[in-house]
Amino acid sequence: MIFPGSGILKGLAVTARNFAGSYVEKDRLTTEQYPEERPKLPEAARSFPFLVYDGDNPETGMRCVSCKICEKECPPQCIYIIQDRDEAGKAIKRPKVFDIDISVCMSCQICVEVCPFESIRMDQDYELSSFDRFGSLILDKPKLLKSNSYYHSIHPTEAAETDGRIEADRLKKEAAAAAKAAKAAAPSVVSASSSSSQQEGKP
Amino acid sequence: MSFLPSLESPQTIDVSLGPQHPSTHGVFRMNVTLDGETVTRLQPVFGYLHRNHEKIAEGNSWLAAMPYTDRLDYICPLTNNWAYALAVEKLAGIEVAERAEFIRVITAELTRLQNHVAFLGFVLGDMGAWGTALMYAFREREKILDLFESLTGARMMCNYMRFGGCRCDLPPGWLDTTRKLVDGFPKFLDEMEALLTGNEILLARLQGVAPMTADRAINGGMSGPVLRAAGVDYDIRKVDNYGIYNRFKFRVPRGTVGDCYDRFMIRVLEARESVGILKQAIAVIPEGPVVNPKAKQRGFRPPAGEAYGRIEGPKGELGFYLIADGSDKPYRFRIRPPSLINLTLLEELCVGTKIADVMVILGSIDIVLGEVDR
Amino acid sequence: MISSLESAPIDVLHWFLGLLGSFGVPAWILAIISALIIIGTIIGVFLSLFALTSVMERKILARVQNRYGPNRAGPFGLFQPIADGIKMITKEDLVPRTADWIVHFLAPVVMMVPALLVLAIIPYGRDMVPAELDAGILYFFAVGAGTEVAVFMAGWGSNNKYSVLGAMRAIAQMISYELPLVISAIVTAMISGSLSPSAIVSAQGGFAFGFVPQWFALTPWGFTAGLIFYICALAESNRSPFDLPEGESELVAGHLTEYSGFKYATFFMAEYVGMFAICGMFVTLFLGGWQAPLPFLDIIPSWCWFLGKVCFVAFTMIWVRATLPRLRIDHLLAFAWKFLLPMSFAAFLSAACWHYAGRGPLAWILSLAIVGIPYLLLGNAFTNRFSVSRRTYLFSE
Amino acid sequence: MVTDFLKTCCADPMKLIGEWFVILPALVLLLAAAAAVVMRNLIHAALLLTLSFIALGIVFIALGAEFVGFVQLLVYVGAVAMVIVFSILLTKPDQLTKSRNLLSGFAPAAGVAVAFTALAALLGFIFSSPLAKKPMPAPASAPVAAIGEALMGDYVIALIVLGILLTAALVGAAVIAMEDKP
Repeated sequence: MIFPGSGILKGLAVTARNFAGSYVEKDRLTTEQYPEERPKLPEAARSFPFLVYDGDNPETGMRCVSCKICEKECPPQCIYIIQDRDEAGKAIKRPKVFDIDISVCMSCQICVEVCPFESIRMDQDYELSSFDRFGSLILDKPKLLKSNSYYHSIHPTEAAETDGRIEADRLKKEAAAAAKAAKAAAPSVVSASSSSSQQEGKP
Repeated sequence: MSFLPSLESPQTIDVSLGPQHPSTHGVFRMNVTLDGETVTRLQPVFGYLHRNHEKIAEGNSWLAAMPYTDRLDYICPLTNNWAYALAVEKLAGIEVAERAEFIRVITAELTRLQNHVAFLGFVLGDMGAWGTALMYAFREREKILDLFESLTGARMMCNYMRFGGCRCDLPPGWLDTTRKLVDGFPKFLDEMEALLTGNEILLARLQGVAPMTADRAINGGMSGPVLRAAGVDYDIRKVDNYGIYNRFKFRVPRGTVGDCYDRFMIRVLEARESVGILKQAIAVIPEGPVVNPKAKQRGFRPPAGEAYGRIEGPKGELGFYLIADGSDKPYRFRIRPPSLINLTLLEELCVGTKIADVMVILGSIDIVLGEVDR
Repeated sequence: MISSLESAPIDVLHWFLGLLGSFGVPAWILAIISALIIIGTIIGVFLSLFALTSVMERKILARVQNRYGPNRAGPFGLFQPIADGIKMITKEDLVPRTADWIVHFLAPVVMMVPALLVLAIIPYGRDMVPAELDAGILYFFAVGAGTEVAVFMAGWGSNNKYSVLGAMRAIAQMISYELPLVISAIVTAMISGSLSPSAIVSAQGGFAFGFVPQWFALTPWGFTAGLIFYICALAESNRSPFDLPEGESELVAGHLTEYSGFKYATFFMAEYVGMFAICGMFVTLFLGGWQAPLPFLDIIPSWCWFLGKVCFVAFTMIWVRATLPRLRIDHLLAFAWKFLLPMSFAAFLSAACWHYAGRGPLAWILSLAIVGIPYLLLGNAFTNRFSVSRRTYLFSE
Repeated sequence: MVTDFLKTCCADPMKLIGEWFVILPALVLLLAAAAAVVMRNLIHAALLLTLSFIALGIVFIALGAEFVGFVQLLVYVGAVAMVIVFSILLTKPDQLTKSRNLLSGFAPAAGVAVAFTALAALLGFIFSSPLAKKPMPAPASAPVAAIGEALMGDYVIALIVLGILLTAALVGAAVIAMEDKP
């Protein structure tokens, strides 16, 4: 080292360049001014789960059939489901209670992956802070249910794929049902009605 | 009013650095005995961030352990994912999809880049440089985190790797953005080096501080950059050739003195090597499925047996030792965290140095408390 | 117009005093009022400068670090000091139970007093020295010595280990850096033949070749002495990279650890006012005080030049703070005793040679050699001592 | 006496203020010095001693001896007082507490007696000297330049000798401090 202190001067030059650069280069000033500027979330971004429903009515259009796979697979076990029952006490394929405690949820997306009915999906809403940690951090069914069009608005590619899969599934089932109906045309009225009720449950 | 005497000798002062202290990298605590400014005894205390990770994993399904690995070394979630996936694949003998191997290498090397630049910033912060280097490092790290977010959906808690591959394919345009970032990265490293590596104050603070001989490093179980700074040529990417690392050309830098400056510089040099690996991997990544279709994720039940899968994490050897009993839960789930084991020589390194050096030595080991305490 | 701007502050003062005098106010009361007005103005200017700097420093630091900095309170975040002030005043004033509460209480007061007192002898503009003292420079350093007592009191009175360590560091550091600081200041006194700041400023008047200002900083010895003074000023005002007494990565906040609320604000204020005072002294001694840098720029009032130069020096201090890591205590002391002190002696010798060699080209060469050779020798010896070297690394394929 | 005082007050308030600038610091000096002797807490004693140094400096300045006053502040407050507190900080704490033992038994009484005897003797000599009967001379103004010239002219030998002595002391201190290093 011939000139002691030259390294310090070099460092000062770097900081001076950054000081001046922060006024002219956008690349050097990457901070988002949050409430005014919103982050542009990538499609894959995820926050907490929500439940998708088809059509306009959340209750009837609900895709969830209360199979409880997500409840079982959830790593921190933040999902709580009670299956609905009709007056006779017979189980209906619909959850009566579906709660997600997002103070426990770790946004891992495993519930989405394991759901066989394309019902649970990840939301992108990140403004969830509240003064009430028990009320607003436990999402119940009305808060969780969001329409398919909302799903399309946040994850367009994924939602389109899902719809395609559901459509293909439906077509396959319809074809199978039609074949079955054609095969045993007259005698089995009961099985036809049962299969149509299944279709109603999952249009 | 007393002059705060220590229990051992009236001339020394006992200071408890941490768990709430500006530069203990989280909730780490050191009980330090000082003679003036010189450290005569140092007792690390950890466990403040213990989360029972291994036991939680043993109570959950194999898949459910994956998101928890993100939280080990939360600076580099993707390498943690890989280490666990690797261990499970070894246990169950699962083939990994070709494209997924490339994605794993790319994400792991990106993780290494952002870990090493963040390390440079943190060490400078420990030296009192008011976070300037840290902010530059975070400026670049942010871009890498954005890439992670668009790929995996989360910036830090990625939960991306799966048994036999990865969870989802690269989004369109991702590789181009990555290529641009990787091409621009050496320029940023040059800027960091101009700011830091010639600085006389930094050199005086780092050189000759807490040297570690190769022997001591090996006997102490060191791994990763700390071991290589001591002059040992040991990189698991070369030793195990896990994944597809044997297809890439890269060099393993190693230090000569093993002091804080070597530990610092090794990271800079490794970051440059990672850029080279990334360039090669991006150029030749093949098309194809990202996950082995035969591999089961939900309800995964590996045959009874045991396996130890390890990778060269940015901080050192990260290993998962798994025992399966044929059920859907691991029978034993054990993590070998590099941060904890690299920390074991802390007292030996610190005794005899000044208190200001303790922070730098701690910083130069590069620990993350999430991994130390698990 | 120009001359009226130049002496505007004094004219206003005289007009006001004349007005009072016409009402039959006795002369001695007028003298007191005049003094109070001057004191009030100086404190007002420096405290508002402090307020402005506390936000500008954060903004500049932020910009260096590629951030925005405070920009929420008011336009461009300019009301941030008001918000900070309200916060500081309304915060609870904690005193540790085992603290030596008298010392703990008095420390911020003792810190503030010298910071304000030293402002008295700085020439703010042409004929604008609040207290024209023969031994002005001596006064500056004598009063400034009070800061050390305050730091010690704060450190001891808090009864906290970090505080005591911080106080010990602070005292060791201040004693060590006071020596080169004073010697480098004395060099200018030697050349200008006076200890009075205004005489030193006027000794730097005039322009060589009609446009090069004859500031001391533009001579080899003056540059060296000025650099030493600057470095020591950083150390004396506990600023980075010499902020060991409050080095947050080691000692949390050093002697300030146990202070909160308004006492902390007082410390903060005193440190900034002290920084401005020492910047003002640096400008006075080496940067030609209130003199304009170019002849035709004389139209701008002298006090504006002074303020501008002080702000520039303060800016460089912030810039340095944003760039450099902190020194270690042994490096710090070795640097003061083994490098700065000999270098300040070299500057001393160089200045003497410059003076006796007739201040011509020969003087330039001679004085440059006298400071340059020790710099190269001492500097390299010093860096080698701390084994500062470039290393080569091995790579294995 | 009191009317005289009031008269001077009204006649020349500035002069009065000037006088009080001497009297007040002098009082502070005496009180602080006395308190420093009595204090049991060593740090408090050292700080009070510092206060008395400051007061002494102000007395000098108020009496017109600016240069001496500033040097008093610079050297005693800036250096001597700091060396005192620094050495207190470096002493072993058990020694700090042991100093109390001195204050028991006859020791305090003996100390006070010695002090008063010395004070009485000093005052006696001062008041019996012819200087005390002289009228007070006008305050001498000593410009710094004159002091400098005197130091570098008439007293230059003394100055150099002092300088060499201090340098020798400094080198000696450095040698002693270096001893325990290998």
